[in-house]
Amino acid sequence: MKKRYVIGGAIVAVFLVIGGLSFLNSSVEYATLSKAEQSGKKVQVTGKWVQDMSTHYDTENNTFMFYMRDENDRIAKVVLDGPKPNNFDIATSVVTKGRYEDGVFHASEVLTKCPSKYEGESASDHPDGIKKSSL
Amino acid sequence: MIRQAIAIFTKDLMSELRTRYAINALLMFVVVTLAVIMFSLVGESLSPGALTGMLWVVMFFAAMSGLSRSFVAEEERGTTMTLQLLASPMSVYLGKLLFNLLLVVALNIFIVLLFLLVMDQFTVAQPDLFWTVMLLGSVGIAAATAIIAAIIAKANTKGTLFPVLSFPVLLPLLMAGIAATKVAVEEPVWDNALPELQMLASYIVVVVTVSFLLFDFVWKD
Amino acid sequence: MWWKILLFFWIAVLSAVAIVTPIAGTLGDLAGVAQWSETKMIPMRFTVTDRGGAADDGGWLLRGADEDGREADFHFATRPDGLDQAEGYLVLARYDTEEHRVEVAEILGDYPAFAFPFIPGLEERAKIIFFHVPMSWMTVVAFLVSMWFGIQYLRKKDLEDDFRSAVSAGLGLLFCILATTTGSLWAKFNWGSFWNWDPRQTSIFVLLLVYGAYFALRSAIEVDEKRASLSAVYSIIAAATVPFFIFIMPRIMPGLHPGSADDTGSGPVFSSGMDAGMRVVLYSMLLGYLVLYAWLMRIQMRLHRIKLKRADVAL
Amino acid sequence: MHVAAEAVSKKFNRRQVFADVSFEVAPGEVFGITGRNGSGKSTLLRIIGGLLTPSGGRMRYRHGDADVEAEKLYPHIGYAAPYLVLYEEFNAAENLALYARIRGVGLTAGEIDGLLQRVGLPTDRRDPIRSFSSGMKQRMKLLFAIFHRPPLLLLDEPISNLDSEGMAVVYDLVAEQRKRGSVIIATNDAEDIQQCDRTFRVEGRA
Repeated sequence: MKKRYVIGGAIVAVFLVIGGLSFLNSSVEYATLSKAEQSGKKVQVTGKWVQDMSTHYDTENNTFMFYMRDENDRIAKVVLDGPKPNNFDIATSVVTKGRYEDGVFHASEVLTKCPSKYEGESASDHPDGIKKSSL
Repeated sequence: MIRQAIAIFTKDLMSELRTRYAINALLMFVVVTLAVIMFSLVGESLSPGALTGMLWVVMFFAAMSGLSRSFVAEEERGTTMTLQLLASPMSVYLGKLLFNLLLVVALNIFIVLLFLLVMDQFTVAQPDLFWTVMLLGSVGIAAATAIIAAIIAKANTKGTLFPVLSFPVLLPLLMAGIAATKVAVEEPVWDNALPELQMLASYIVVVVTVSFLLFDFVWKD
Repeated sequence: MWWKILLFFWIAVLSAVAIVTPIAGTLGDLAGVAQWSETKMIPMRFTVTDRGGAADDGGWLLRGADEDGREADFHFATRPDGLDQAEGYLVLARYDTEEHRVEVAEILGDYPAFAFPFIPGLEERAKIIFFHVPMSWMTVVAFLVSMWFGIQYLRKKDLEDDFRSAVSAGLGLLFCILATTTGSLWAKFNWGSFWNWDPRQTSIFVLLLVYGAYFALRSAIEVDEKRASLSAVYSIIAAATVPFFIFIMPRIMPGLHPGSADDTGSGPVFSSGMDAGMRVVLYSMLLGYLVLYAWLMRIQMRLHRIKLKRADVAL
Repeated sequence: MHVAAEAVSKKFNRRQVFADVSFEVAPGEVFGITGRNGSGKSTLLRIIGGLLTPSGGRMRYRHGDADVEAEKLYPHIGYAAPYLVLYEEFNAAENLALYARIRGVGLTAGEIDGLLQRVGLPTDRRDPIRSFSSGMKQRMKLLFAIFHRPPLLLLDEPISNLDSEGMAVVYDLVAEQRKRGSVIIATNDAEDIQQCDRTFRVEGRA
């Protein structure tokens, strides 16, 4: 009787872990825009938001549109299923997860990379007005 | 235990074939729901992704309207005690699970075929993946609803309580199922759905195991 | 008795500290903000190193240093009050990249000894974590305690355990509603809408549904013993399936919530990078809420026993 | 089958149904449980049959030389009661075949006919139980209780709804069961009590 619960509990624990691992394995491979276009697979593309080109938030469909430039300087229109990501304005680079289709990169996720720690930067990186005190 | 379970399963099946309590109502339910969806979509063009969501909505509500019968019928007719005297709780659970499984698989095949037939915009890129997901999803729905049907059979407001209790438990399954179906419908690559399939499979194992452990407490007064 | 008073003070003082303590950035933050917005102003604190003099435009220019030991010129529109005695200021300012100096818009006060760090994207709104996070944690703790007593009931068939389970679930529901409300208020100001199905919002929504279903089930069964075992079974099933939800969510929706797996910008809540002061306040608050939860449990259990006694007299 | 109740008590909604019930029933014995209406006779019988768990105390069973655990009790029990409901959409023979399949007892069509004749039910397979009279249903329930030759037969008001011929059938079955094992009858009927070797009176709370 007792044994039954121990074995059952163990099975539940193991399969919860397996279920959890599926989430860890779900990280998709990195690619460039050209590669994404060729494969049609769901990939991650690292790049930068092109600030001079327009952005648009479609409230009806809850999609956010912007342009990104990948490592090879190729520019693509990105449509994200969801609102404008957190800290999008201050992001130094973005990672988009999705598929390239009909000339548009359909992203299910956009991750933003932000300069979160200013303290770590050396004084020389700072604008001219700010100097490390000699004291 | 297996022999008992199969005997109980056959009993339910024979009883269902004789009374046609669930089947007729369920088939009509599916037809009506699909008709409502079609009427509301006249002239609209929806992406296969959005239609996938609708397909799952139909499957969920069909399950909610029919799958509680297996246990509720015993309780309402007063035959629970008879069954308690005849078989072990394990076999009862297994028998009912098998019956729910048959019902939900048959039902979902019917829904999907009808859906493919009437929704022209709904095309499937990977039929093999699509049917795998449908099968896993059906097994998951059957597993989760079997134990919840056993619980609500003992309560007063059976009909309304069933979806209330089922929804939070079924939600992870629905989300994984929808995500995997979208892959099957839109993307040509099997591997993209692997994590969801893995999750669906482990969900089923966890729910069935937990149900086996807990069914005693539900079944016996 | 004394510990209840202490608890009141503990939570009240911590809440006051959390609200009153200013958010103050450094010169680094100011420069960082300047990189993406030239007009945005943030609060910052500095100590005066050189009291300076009148500027060409009629304002006042002085030199100050932030807590990291960096120095910059600070430009005030007029000569700041109490400059002769002041050791430092808390100001609302922006970094002027053309003049290479800090433009002070408003003096908020003297140099505060204790301040929370400026977190880009969160700013003053970061303070929600002192309330929202303990509430969310208590929701989970209460749910686990409820499930634990459910299991105890199934093992020992003691109705007392069932009542503990129900009370804990009730408190969990209360905390869950509070956490949802505070979180959604915060979301309105941080993300622009009260609700946008962020994974965390969705998961707390599911927890609400689970609690709702739990109580719906309880109210639909008349026999105590039956109610006890069925609700215990339901809470265990829910606890076994909710984790899947946490696995699947991030795959389907991107996380906006601070601390999400993919959040790199504004999520220093429990990372090692969290400010020591914030951490102390947060952990103390968590402790306070935990004791509050335990106290509420005790009150409810006493109430239950009194009711039982009265029912026995009536029988 | 040897049955022992050790200080068994039952509560519903914290309301005591009965408390501190102890007795023993030896194989070959016919044991009667009596008591006023609402004193908990049926509740006690359900506890003996393993359908309810007692709130306090415990039940013990011995079959041959081995103790029988509560979970493995159900194959050893035959139970007939007014509140028992059979699968009414099936006819009598189908019901018997179904029980036999679930219990893993092989029953041929001939044996089924024999059983039906034994309790005076028609052997044609026309009508579902739904259309039976209450007396016929009661006879069917008796069959449900005894067809697998259980070592312990539990009867709750066995002669309710029965005519004198039916009563004879019941007492015949009880006499036969006495050779195979033990019988416990919950009843207030004088004729039933006559069949019992010993009786036990349940004193429910006032």
